[in-house]
Amino acid sequence: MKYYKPATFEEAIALVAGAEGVTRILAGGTDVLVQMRSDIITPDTLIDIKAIPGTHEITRTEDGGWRLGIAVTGAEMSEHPELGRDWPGVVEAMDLIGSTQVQGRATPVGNLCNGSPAADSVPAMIAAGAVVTVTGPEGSREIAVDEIPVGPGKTSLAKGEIITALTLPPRGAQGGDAYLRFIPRTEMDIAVVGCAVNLRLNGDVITEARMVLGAVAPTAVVVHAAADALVGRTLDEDALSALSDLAEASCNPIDDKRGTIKFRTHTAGVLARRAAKIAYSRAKGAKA
Amino acid sequence: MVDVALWSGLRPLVGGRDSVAVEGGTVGEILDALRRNYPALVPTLDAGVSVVVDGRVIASSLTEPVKPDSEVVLMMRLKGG
Amino acid sequence: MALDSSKTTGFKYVGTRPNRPDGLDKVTGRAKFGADAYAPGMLHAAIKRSPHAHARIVKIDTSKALAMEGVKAVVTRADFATGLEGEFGDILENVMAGEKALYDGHAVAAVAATSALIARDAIKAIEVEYEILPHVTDVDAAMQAGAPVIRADAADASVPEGLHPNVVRYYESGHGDVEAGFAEADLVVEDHFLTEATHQGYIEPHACLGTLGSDGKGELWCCTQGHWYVQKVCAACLGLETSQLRVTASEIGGGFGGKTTVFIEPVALALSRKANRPVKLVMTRSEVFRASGPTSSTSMDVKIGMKKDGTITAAQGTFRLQGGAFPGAPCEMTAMCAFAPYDLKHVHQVGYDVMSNRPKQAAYRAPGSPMAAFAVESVIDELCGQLGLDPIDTRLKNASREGTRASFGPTWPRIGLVETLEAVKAHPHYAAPLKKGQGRGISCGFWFNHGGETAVSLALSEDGSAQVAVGTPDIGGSRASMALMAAEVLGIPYEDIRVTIADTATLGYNEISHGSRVTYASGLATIKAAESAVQKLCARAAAKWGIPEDAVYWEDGYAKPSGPNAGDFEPLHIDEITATMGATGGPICGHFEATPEGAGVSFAAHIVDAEVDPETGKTSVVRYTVVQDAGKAIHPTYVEGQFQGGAAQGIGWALNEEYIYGADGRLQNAGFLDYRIPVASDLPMIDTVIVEVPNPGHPFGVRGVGETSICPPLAAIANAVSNAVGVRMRQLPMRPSRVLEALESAADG
Amino acid sequence: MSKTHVTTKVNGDEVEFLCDPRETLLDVLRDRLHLTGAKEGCGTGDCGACSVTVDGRLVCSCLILGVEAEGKEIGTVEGIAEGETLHPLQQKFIEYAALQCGICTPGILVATKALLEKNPDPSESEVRYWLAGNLCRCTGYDKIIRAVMDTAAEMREAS
Repeated sequence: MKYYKPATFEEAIALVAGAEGVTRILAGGTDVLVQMRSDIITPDTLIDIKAIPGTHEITRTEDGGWRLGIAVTGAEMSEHPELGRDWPGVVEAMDLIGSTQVQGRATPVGNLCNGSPAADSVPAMIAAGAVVTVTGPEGSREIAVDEIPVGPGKTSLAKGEIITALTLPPRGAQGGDAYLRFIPRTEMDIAVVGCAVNLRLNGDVITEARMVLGAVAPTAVVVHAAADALVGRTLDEDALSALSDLAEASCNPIDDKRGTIKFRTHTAGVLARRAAKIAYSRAKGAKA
Repeated sequence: MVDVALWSGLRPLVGGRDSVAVEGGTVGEILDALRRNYPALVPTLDAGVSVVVDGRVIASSLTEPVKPDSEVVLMMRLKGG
Repeated sequence: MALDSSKTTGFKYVGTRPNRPDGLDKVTGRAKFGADAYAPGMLHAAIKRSPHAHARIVKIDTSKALAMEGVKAVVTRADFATGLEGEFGDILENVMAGEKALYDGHAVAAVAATSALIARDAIKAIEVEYEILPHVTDVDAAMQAGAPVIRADAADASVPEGLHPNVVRYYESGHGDVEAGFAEADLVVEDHFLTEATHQGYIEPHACLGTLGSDGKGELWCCTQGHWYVQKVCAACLGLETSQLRVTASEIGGGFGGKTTVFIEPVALALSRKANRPVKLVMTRSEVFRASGPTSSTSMDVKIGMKKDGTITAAQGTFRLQGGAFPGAPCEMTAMCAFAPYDLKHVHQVGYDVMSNRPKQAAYRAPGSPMAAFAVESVIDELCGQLGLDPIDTRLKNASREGTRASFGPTWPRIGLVETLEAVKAHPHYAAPLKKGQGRGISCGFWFNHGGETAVSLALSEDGSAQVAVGTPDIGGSRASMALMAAEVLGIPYEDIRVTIADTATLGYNEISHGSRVTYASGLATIKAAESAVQKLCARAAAKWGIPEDAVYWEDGYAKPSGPNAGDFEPLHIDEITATMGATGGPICGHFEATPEGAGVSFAAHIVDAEVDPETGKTSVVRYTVVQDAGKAIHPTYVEGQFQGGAAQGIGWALNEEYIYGADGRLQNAGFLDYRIPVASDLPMIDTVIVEVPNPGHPFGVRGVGETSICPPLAAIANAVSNAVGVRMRQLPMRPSRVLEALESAADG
Repeated sequence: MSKTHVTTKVNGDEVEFLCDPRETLLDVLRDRLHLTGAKEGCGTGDCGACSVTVDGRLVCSCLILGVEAEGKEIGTVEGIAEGETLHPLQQKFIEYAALQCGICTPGILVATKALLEKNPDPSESEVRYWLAGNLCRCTGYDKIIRAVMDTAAEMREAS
């Protein structure tokens, strides 16, 4: 295995484009090193992007959104004084991954590129409308987060392309997001089901709604019908029931060591209700 | 003679009796007498047994004294974690 | 002079809570565990393992591995002794497969190389041709007609005719007439219970560093619960004389029974012999799960009859234990422990030891007993519930006590179950109100405890301090307990005693640290060794004073004349005697070698409150209390630690821990990510009550404490969850999906 | 084989080593620098026994490559005590019997020291969640949590 620590994205992209065999980008390494240790993947080329300027920064964008460098860790997101006020669901989702130790290294972009259907931060980022900047030899483009994963362990990135930034949109007024996952223990497990909800209100009435489920299909599931079910009404019992039913109906899970089809489907409905309530109260001004 | 109580899995090997009487003043002598008088018990005894004498589990000591009126019970050898 | 220091009260040191002697090393990172040893010229080893659950090994081609730069030796089964039978034959077969790979993870070859990375690369270059055979991993399936035969002729003489060859041992015991007993009952409950295999989950993987020469002399460093046993097994597997192999036990990073046997040490030694260099071999976590010794999975049927007043009229149990690809599942322990807490006129218990294509089970903390308690105590809880009886009063009414007949035959000596149950009843936890969604469970638990071969040596230094060499690896603070007991006898401060775990060259044979035997047996031997030193100290004083030896007694570190008739002499302090010992007869030492046969059984009862999320089936343990008879707590803090640790492992077993096998017979969760042991945020504080009903077989009354604490939790938590959700939980682990199904069935019913 | 030269600081001391890029920081600490206080319990970031700090940030050393240590400051259990004076956490862990076998202890000490530096007054629940990635199989965590809470209280009083 060859290890490179490029000083610029241009250098990194040239390395990625020119590398033979298996290439991996190293940010936090909390997935790549586990895969190496478990003999699942041994990259021929490992490109450590953490020396590239800006990769550790969290900055406000001009329009009031947030731009995150690709080496920004979960711990840095949680510690940021303002990010969590705007996007508590995204920050919480990231914070749920692994231990305190893993938080010191793990990055949302790594979580995304690992391509796990159970990645916690991904449903939250999709619900928030996050966008990544993908850069390759031909230049850069902005892509919605939900277009990156295409299947377990697979992304839509072409050879030579890497993600160079993550952008969260401006939170705006009367918005709130939340992410919940179900695990058997209190910590340290992979999500059996995850659910992110992002709402905007006008008074008590919902004007925008996005719900995204994790670990119930090969990739995160955007429940498009959630908007139809919620927009124009308050989050009353009927709305919660409808949302819960939609969540269950959107599941296409597998039976595996972490959960059954039946359990995942049922629990997706439970989490949908619970996450929606939190997002709703946040949109109404509750502190995260 | 000392009465030696057997666990029920052994009873078919001694004609269905739940205990047998043998001569012996120590655990070792009793086990020897069992081997002599009841050859069908030999594989079990070889696999390892504990002998409970008056409520005390004797795991391996053959020199432990046994009185004629002692309560003697054969038990499979204990193992622990 | 007082040679027998037996007492159960009036202690000066015993029962206090001093700092442990190895504390500083362990908080500074200096303590040397299994993987922390290095030797000049050392090689690193790795093991090639079968990916198949059951396969004939057709051919192993090691040529590509041997050709790799840095590879110094490769071994297969051909590099080990031949003709071994019985226990050692099974261990060797498990250490390195012969004709067949018997489970996913079974070792088939090993490599030693100049670095760990090269060794890992080299095992990938070993090519193994397998002929895959049908497999079975479930206990009930393995007993059925037509199930693949793991090994023909493995059954011993205990197995009745007509059973599947995978049933390799059979145990049956009891007394009375259970059918007559059931006829007397007002209510009979019969149920079927299942538990999955769990792993001890020690955080330190197996590790060793071995050196073996062509002269047959060897040195081995390893983390083990019993290095004399390792010595014996390795010598057999490699065809050595036992005494030519010196084994040193490292600090041990948890064992819980899982380090009572041998998995990798003979491999390191075989590689070392071939390469003529020291070889270090460390298991990965995945190897630990796949190829060390988890506990048995079980399938159990229990039937108990009870009168309306709570009297148990009869009890019957059938316990089927899956023990992996070798005989040895502790079915007889399960059967014997099952009804031990109860005084039963009619009782009958049967145990089956069943082989399957899984790793060879190893002991895990009171092996076999927790599963039995799960089944039996669940049925008793059900009976109490249906008859409207108090669960503690009912257990007290039927409790085993001195003079009653044990379910496995003999008459009980002095035991502490009644005192334990009364302490539960008196505990505020038992009467505390429950919140909505919560349930309370209680359960008894029983374990035998053990004595075993033990040798201890104690030497006094000129300054009057003492060093004690014991042969039982310290797995939970036992050096502190030994020092306390030696201090008590010698009458010198705890701090003046240094306790060391000796290597196999310096003491006689010591049985493994298992069966909760260390504080009992090594403790007894330490007391006896100290008494023998005291006798010599008294003799030196007598000689100095010119009086008979029996006119001198020992008190608080001083030799004293035994009365006015003995003469008027100033008491001699220990350091006054040891200062001149070279000139008064030579070094003063004490030693003791025996197989103590006075181990005292112990009982526990646990109270647990569980809260179940009705929407997801997730269980939280919100309050937990352990009550257990310790006989005598030498170092109460470490006794509490054993109680708490056992409870925590039991919580894991009850709720989330399990071996998950795929249809292909491969273990699917060989890591701490998906083998879910409790983490800090999963648990509440664990309250403890130490009951002390002295064991007459130990000078200070010690009973073992390490194992009994894992016996009640499975049932106690199952009872709590059952009471919270209103449905009897009959299968472990009670993972959320299983509890949710129970909730749904309750709603449907 | 091509090895990489790395210069780093461990517990304040500058060290240099050559390592294969596949070696983790844990491999390097143990096998090249012979600092065996950090333990390998899993190698996959699930047990926390290898916990160290890198530039003050708590991490699993099994999830960092040795080559990534270039120019960093590493803190291990061996650097917690100052000379012969134990850190209050070390002292309390001994007094409270917050360890039985002791294999998880180095990782837990490194982790709790990092916690108290960040939050001198944690709740029991905060301590438990902070330590969720540090598995202990012997103690049931009870005495560990008590030792941490009491150390925190004492350090607050002292400061």
